[in-house]
Amino acid sequence: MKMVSAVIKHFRLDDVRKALTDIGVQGMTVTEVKGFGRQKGHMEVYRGVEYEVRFLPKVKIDVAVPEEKLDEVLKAIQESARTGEIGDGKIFVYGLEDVIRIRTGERGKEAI
Amino acid sequence: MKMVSAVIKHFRLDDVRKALTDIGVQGMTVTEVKGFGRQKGHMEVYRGVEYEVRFLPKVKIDVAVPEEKLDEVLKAIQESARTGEIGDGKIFVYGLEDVIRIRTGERGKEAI
Amino acid sequence: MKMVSAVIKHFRLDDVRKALTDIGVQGMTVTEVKGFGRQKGHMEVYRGVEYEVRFLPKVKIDVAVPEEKLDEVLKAIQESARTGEIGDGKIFVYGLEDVIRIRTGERGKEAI
Amino acid sequence: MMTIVRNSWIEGLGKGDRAAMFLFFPVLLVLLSGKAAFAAEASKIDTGDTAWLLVSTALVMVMTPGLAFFYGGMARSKNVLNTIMLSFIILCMMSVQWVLWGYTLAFGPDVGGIIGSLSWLGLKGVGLEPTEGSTIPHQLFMMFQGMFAIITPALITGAFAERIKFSTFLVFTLIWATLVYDPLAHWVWGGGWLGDLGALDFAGGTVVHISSGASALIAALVVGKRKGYPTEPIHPNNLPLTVIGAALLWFGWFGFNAGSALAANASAVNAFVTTNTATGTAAFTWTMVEWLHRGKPTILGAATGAVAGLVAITPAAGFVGPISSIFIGAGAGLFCYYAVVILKPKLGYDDSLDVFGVHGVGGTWGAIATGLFASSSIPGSTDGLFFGNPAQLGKQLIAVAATWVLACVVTFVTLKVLDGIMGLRVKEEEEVEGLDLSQHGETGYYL
Amino acid sequence: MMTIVRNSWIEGLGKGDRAAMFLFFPVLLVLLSGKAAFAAEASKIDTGDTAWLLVSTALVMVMTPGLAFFYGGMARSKNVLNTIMLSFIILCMMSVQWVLWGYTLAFGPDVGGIIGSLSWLGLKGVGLEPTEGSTIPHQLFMMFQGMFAIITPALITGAFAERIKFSTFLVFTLIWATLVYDPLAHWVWGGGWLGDLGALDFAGGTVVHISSGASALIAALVVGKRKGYPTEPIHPNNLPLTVIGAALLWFGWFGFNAGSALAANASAVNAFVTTNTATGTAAFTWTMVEWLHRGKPTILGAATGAVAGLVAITPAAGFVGPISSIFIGAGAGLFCYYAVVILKPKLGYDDSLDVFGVHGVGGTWGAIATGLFASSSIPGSTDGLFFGNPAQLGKQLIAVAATWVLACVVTFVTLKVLDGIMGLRVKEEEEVEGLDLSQHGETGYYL
Amino acid sequence: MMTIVRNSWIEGLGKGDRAAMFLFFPVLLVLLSGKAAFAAEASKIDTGDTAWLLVSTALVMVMTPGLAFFYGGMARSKNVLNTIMLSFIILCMMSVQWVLWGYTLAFGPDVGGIIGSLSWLGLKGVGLEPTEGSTIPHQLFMMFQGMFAIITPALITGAFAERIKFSTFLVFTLIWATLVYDPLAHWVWGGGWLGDLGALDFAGGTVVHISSGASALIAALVVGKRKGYPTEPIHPNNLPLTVIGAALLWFGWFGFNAGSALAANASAVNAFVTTNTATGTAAFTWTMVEWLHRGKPTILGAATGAVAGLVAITPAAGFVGPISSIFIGAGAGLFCYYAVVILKPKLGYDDSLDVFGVHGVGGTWGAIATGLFASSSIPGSTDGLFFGNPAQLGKQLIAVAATWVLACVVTFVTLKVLDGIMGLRVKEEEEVEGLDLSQHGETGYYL
Ligand SMILES: Nc1ncnc2c1ncn2[C@@H]1O[C@H](COP(=O)(O)OP(=O)(O)O)[C@@H](O)[C@H]1O
Ligand SMILES: Nc1ncnc2c1ncn2[C@@H]1O[C@H](COP(=O)(O)OP(=O)(O)O)[C@@H](O)[C@H]1O
Ligand SMILES: Nc1ncnc2c1ncn2[C@@H]1O[C@H](COP(=O)(O)OP(=O)(O)O)[C@@H](O)[C@H]1O
Repeated sequence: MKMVSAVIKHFRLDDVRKALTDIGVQGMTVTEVKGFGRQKGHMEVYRGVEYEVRFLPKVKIDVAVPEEKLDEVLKAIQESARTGEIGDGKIFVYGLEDVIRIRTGERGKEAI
Repeated sequence: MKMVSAVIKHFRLDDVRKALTDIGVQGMTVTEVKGFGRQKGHMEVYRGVEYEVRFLPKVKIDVAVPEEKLDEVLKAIQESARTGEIGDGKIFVYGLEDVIRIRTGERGKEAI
Repeated sequence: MKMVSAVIKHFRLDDVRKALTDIGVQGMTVTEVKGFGRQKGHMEVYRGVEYEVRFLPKVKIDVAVPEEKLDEVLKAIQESARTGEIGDGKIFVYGLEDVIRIRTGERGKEAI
Repeated sequence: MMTIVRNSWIEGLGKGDRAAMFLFFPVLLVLLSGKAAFAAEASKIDTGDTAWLLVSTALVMVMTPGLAFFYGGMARSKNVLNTIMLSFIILCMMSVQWVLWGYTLAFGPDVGGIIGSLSWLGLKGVGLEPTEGSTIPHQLFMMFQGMFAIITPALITGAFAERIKFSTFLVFTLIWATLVYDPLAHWVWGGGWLGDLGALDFAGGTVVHISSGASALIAALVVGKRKGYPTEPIHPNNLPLTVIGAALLWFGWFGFNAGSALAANASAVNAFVTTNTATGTAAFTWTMVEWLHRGKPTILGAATGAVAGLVAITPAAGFVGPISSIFIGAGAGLFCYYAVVILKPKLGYDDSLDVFGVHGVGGTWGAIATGLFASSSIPGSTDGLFFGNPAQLGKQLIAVAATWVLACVVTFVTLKVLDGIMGLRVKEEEEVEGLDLSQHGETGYYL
Repeated sequence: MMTIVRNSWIEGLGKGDRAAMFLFFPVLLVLLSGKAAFAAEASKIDTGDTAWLLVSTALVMVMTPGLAFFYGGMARSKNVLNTIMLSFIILCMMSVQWVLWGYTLAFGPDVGGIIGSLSWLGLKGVGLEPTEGSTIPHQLFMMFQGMFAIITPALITGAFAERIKFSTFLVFTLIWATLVYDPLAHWVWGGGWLGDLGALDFAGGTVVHISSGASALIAALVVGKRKGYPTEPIHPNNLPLTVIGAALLWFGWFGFNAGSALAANASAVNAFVTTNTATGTAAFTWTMVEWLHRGKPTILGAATGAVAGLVAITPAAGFVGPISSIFIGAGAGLFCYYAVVILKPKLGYDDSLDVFGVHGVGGTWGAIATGLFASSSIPGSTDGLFFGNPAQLGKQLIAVAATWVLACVVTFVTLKVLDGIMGLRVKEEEEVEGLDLSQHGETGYYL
Repeated sequence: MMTIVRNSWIEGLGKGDRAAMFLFFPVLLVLLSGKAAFAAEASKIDTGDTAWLLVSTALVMVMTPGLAFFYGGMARSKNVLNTIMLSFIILCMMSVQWVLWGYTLAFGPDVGGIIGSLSWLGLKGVGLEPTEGSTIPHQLFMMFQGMFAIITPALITGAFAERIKFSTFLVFTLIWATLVYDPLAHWVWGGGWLGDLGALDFAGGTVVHISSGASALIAALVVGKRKGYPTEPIHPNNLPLTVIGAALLWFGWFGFNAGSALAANASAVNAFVTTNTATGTAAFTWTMVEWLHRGKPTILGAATGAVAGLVAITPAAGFVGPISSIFIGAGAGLFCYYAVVILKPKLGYDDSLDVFGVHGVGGTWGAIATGLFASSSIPGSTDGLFFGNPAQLGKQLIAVAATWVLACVVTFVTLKVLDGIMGLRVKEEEEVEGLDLSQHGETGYYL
């Protein structure tokens, strides 16, 4: 099993969720994060003092997937999250050693 | 070493924390997340417009554990987080290659 | 590739970011978390009722790095995040199986 | 009589909560025929007094939203809207109840010292000319009093916040307003027996604060504790909002107390000064006591102390001097602090936002203190114990006791009956999820 | 004439938006020479009436920030500051416009029933003594009216919130205030043809609410939908803030309506009572209808219903009795609910914060209801249809129609012209990023 | 005399901060014996004037919480409660100080043009009848003035917010109020030398704004910079809260300025109009200057500009006409913008919330502008430089200079002494953790 973790732009979240549910993904976990990267930040001005805010609001989606679904999921995310501009974000893939569904105690693939 | 990452219901947090400290876990990191899964969301109504809010507030607990404690920790979380209803959440287990305690520079197991 | 995930004190964030960009790190993702550990929490009092707040606000920095940069990054974080007091936090290192840049579709090292 | 009618209504509606609230709409139809009598000429109106009472009425109105924010900020995030809504919907509902039947019950022609007759139903005969001896239009007096009738049941909501079933709450409020507030206002101010007795209550220590504080205690006991209380930590979600509420309360209370002089005169000024002085003292006292007792002075303490001071000076405002008001304020800070911080945990009931500790205790202290500190050197006042008139203290105690009894008995019976018919609390999972979502389908913040 | 001058100004400034706002500064130079005339003696001032109007003016002032919070809480987090700013900057800008040329256009010596002459430019000749038949200083009347001129364009901002270009918005507001509000105020209250006709508008149902509500509908259509509307969920960011706004509106509206009696008299009291009663009824009605229709009573519904009630009673406040105000309030709750919840989705325009549904529909209902429920038993009123005078309804309908036409035509033309010259909307990426950052470089919350 | 007593007190309490605040409680005991004299009959009260002053007093009261929110929203999240608390506790504490000894020092029978005698200690002899030539009860005047005495030290708190030690702050405030505010109020309004000289200060440009602004500058310098300033970004935590504060300030300021006429008369109306006009102009000017200078108009700029305008018009409000108030407002926008945005970074002190830049600079400009724009065509005013009386400008400059000197010297000495005895700042780790937790054990938001 793999954990796919994608940092994307906020306003793409809904599309990504749809793309994922369309290919049969049944669960995901979403976290508000701040991203620092090539995308330049913006200036904020408070009483004339300017701050460069380099950490931009992003959203992170974590999806546990069985190996065989990995490519499909990666493709779905990439396509739905893409706007073509800097700051579209990144997808990270980790190995996932186990998954347990708390309610039932199921483990592994069935628990996803 | 393993990283155990459990997405649970908010109001179980305190019980899970207690269950973990009871078995000797000394640290954990908690993140507010939103979960999407089998548990159905709720409707919100603003001036007659209804939105289905499918992302539910959940809380994620990350606990780094030495291999030998893994099963005990999994059991503790599962038991304390369980209500038996859909949406109780999931536990994910990752391999953890290294841990460093920033204050002392200790590495590996001692650093946990 | 590795994913370096450091839980640090809030007010060190800016220094850590600087230390990382100084050694050429171009991106990172930051999450607000609450930490539970050896560092003791504080008391809050509301109308005479005291609560011990054991979960302290911390900040988590995730940096994907190519293998060869790992040590340099760990060192940079450790030095810049350190105050020498309990609660300075921890660095966790995971294996990272793949990275994809959403905008371009690049994969692996180049995508970082 | 009215209770029976109401209960049969409720039985019919028990299953369909949504409809339960239309209780008083039919009354409208009855009223359509009898049109209110308005006198075209407005003789003997004093424009200064009228201006002051118009403003005071607006000031008392803003106290109810103020209370909503004071309470709302103390609730947990998942209940912030519901907590605000409890007060806000009362403002809406009671604005109508008062016009339709509340005012005539409270201030209509006296029936046996107990209640007003129904002859002013729907404001019939309540005109725009001043009544005998008054310098403001009768309807203005009605409206000013209406704002008191609004805030009083809103005060109670702090006792059962974070768990009350919304539909039941609406029915309870209507009944409580009609069976506790309206008679009590009549007893004290409407020509009833407590006023006749000579009990002093300048702006509502008994009518408003003891009645709501006592009912709150009963309600907290009958409704039961919030899930998790007192083991789970319950953090206020937004203390700045609570301070906004406290500020609006303090601000509006000038209308409440100084407006109760019903004129822009010396008595109003006296009430204004004592109100501000007692409030400052109580808030400062609470903060200092807390600092000594718990090690830190808190802003929630300062805000709570301020409200305690406002409560305590309410019955006394126009009857005592400024230095006396310092003592009344200090007492409020001490006694209410004791009730909230020491007594409540000991007794173990869950009065969520401390209505009993602040309004019950503060109001009782204020009513007694009025009997102690009242001084005939203030225009319109008589002497209290400390100025040589112990009898006044006795009258105050009677008023206190009568108020406690009426409020407790009716609240208890009403809640028990409603519990049987409609249920008092939301379901446990709704409480866990939060009342904002479960009762209203809304979320407070998307920041 | 003035339009031509203004347009040439704008052309010159089209490229440099920053400078576009200095439009009216040159007027100052003209005014420096002609110094305002002040009468040292203040004869015939009634202190009570003056006190009440001073307060009322302050109360109406606080409605504009109230509106800012009411609207701001409903916007998305990324637009909260911009939404607040739209109202706040109007408060600032119109405070100057009114003194310089707004007041004279609206209330200066009548020119053909259509507009005021320019003879009071810069308040020249607007003194501190009362005018004929008045008991308050002329400048106080000016200032009281000024607060109406401020809030009216602010109401419109709800229609194009979350996407309007800030510079264009400022120019639009100045033009709208000058070409819609000022003439309309003149028609109804300043000696113009609608007042002469005998159309009743106690406190601004046509002048304030229909004018802004109708313009809002046009603005929503011309400016176009927000990106993502109606498919993306748009959650209010801070409903407690919205309730703070609603509370300040309700509070301030006592000055708006009861202050419109221009004295602390029976008429003011009548307006106060009907205002509160209609508002409570409307909010309660909206909540109950929502409960029946959608399954849950919401606090946003209660707050919206309250504003709808305030709007609807505005033209009627001093002309109808309290029981009538219950019907007017109930109608407001029903009709505005229908417009906001059922009509808007059907028609598909994006009036972000429902200015048309609340102010357009509520104002129109109120103006008509005035023609139905007005009763000569209220001091200063005449009879409406239900009291035997159908002609009054006709006059009301003429006033409604005239207001709709003026507001729609001028708004449409102005927006179209400005769209060509300056552009109406922010760029799409600015809209996605949020207007707080893109227009102001600020972020609402760092909690 | 009083200083010596106080210092010895402080030494004794140095170690136990919690107790340090009980400073003035013993005074109560002294006062218990001498009971205040109240006159039963309230002769010559004008109800209209009294109504207006009652309201004005309430309006000025609400400014202090308004200020708390204005400041609180600008602090960082971890300090939001402490920043609010600094103002709120002053409201409580000064409400008592003023009644006990503040009023007699400021307005008691004059001693050598410098200070009031102690004969009105504890309001002894301050009755409910009007004083000679007045139309409002003496205690109402006392209370109105009391609200000024409350907000003035609260203004200073913006200078040392986010780092001041709470206990020391309380002691400082009591001393400052007694040694700076009370004498200064006496000099200008209480029969002292500056009033005799003929210096004009309608509502407190010198007494309130220069005194607090100057003291703020000294305090910022003596207390030192916040950790991290100016390298770490310091984001306002809640700008909507700041706007709520600004709105309450603007609203309350009508009481502050127009109430200072002490009657509902032409002068009050003039002050009302100039206040609103100058404020609108200043806010608009600030926003436009910012737009040109920095590329974006901000809401924090608009709110700050509004406060700058309110400050600047304060001394002039009842002495200048509306067109002059436009110039005063525009000047306030320009000069305060310059001070806050350009001067402060250059000079490098850390005046957290720009008390000096807004109140010091705005107050000084206003006091001078009064000497320029005052016009005898306004009732109760004399001419300034622009109307042919250059002498008035000289008097204004003397008042400005005297105020600066008194405020700076006493503030400097007091802070230095307190630094030695109690320490001025929280510990560094407390500052990093935030003052909400370290000083109060509370957290602002759990959203
Ligand atoms: N090395 C990294 N480690 C972790 N997160 C990263 C890394 N680089 C980028 N990110 C995340 O990806 C987001 C987008 O990256 P950015 O460089 O701005 O654009 P792009 O991915 O289009 O090149 C960043 O905001 C950050 O959250
Ligand atoms: N495939 C997944 N990847 C990541 N998180 C998941 C996944 N499936 C579920 N979750 C998380 O677990 C939570 C509970 O899942 P849900 O399907 O609602 O109930 P249950 O686990 O009881 O079947 C979700 O809210 C989500 O946060
Ligand atoms: N076993 C663990 N798993 C996950 N996070 C941990 C663990 N132990 C500590 N942490 C995180 O590290 C932070 C610092 O740990 P703490 O024990 O307080 O201090 P130190 O690291 O200096 O010994 C904690 O607040 C928590 O967020």
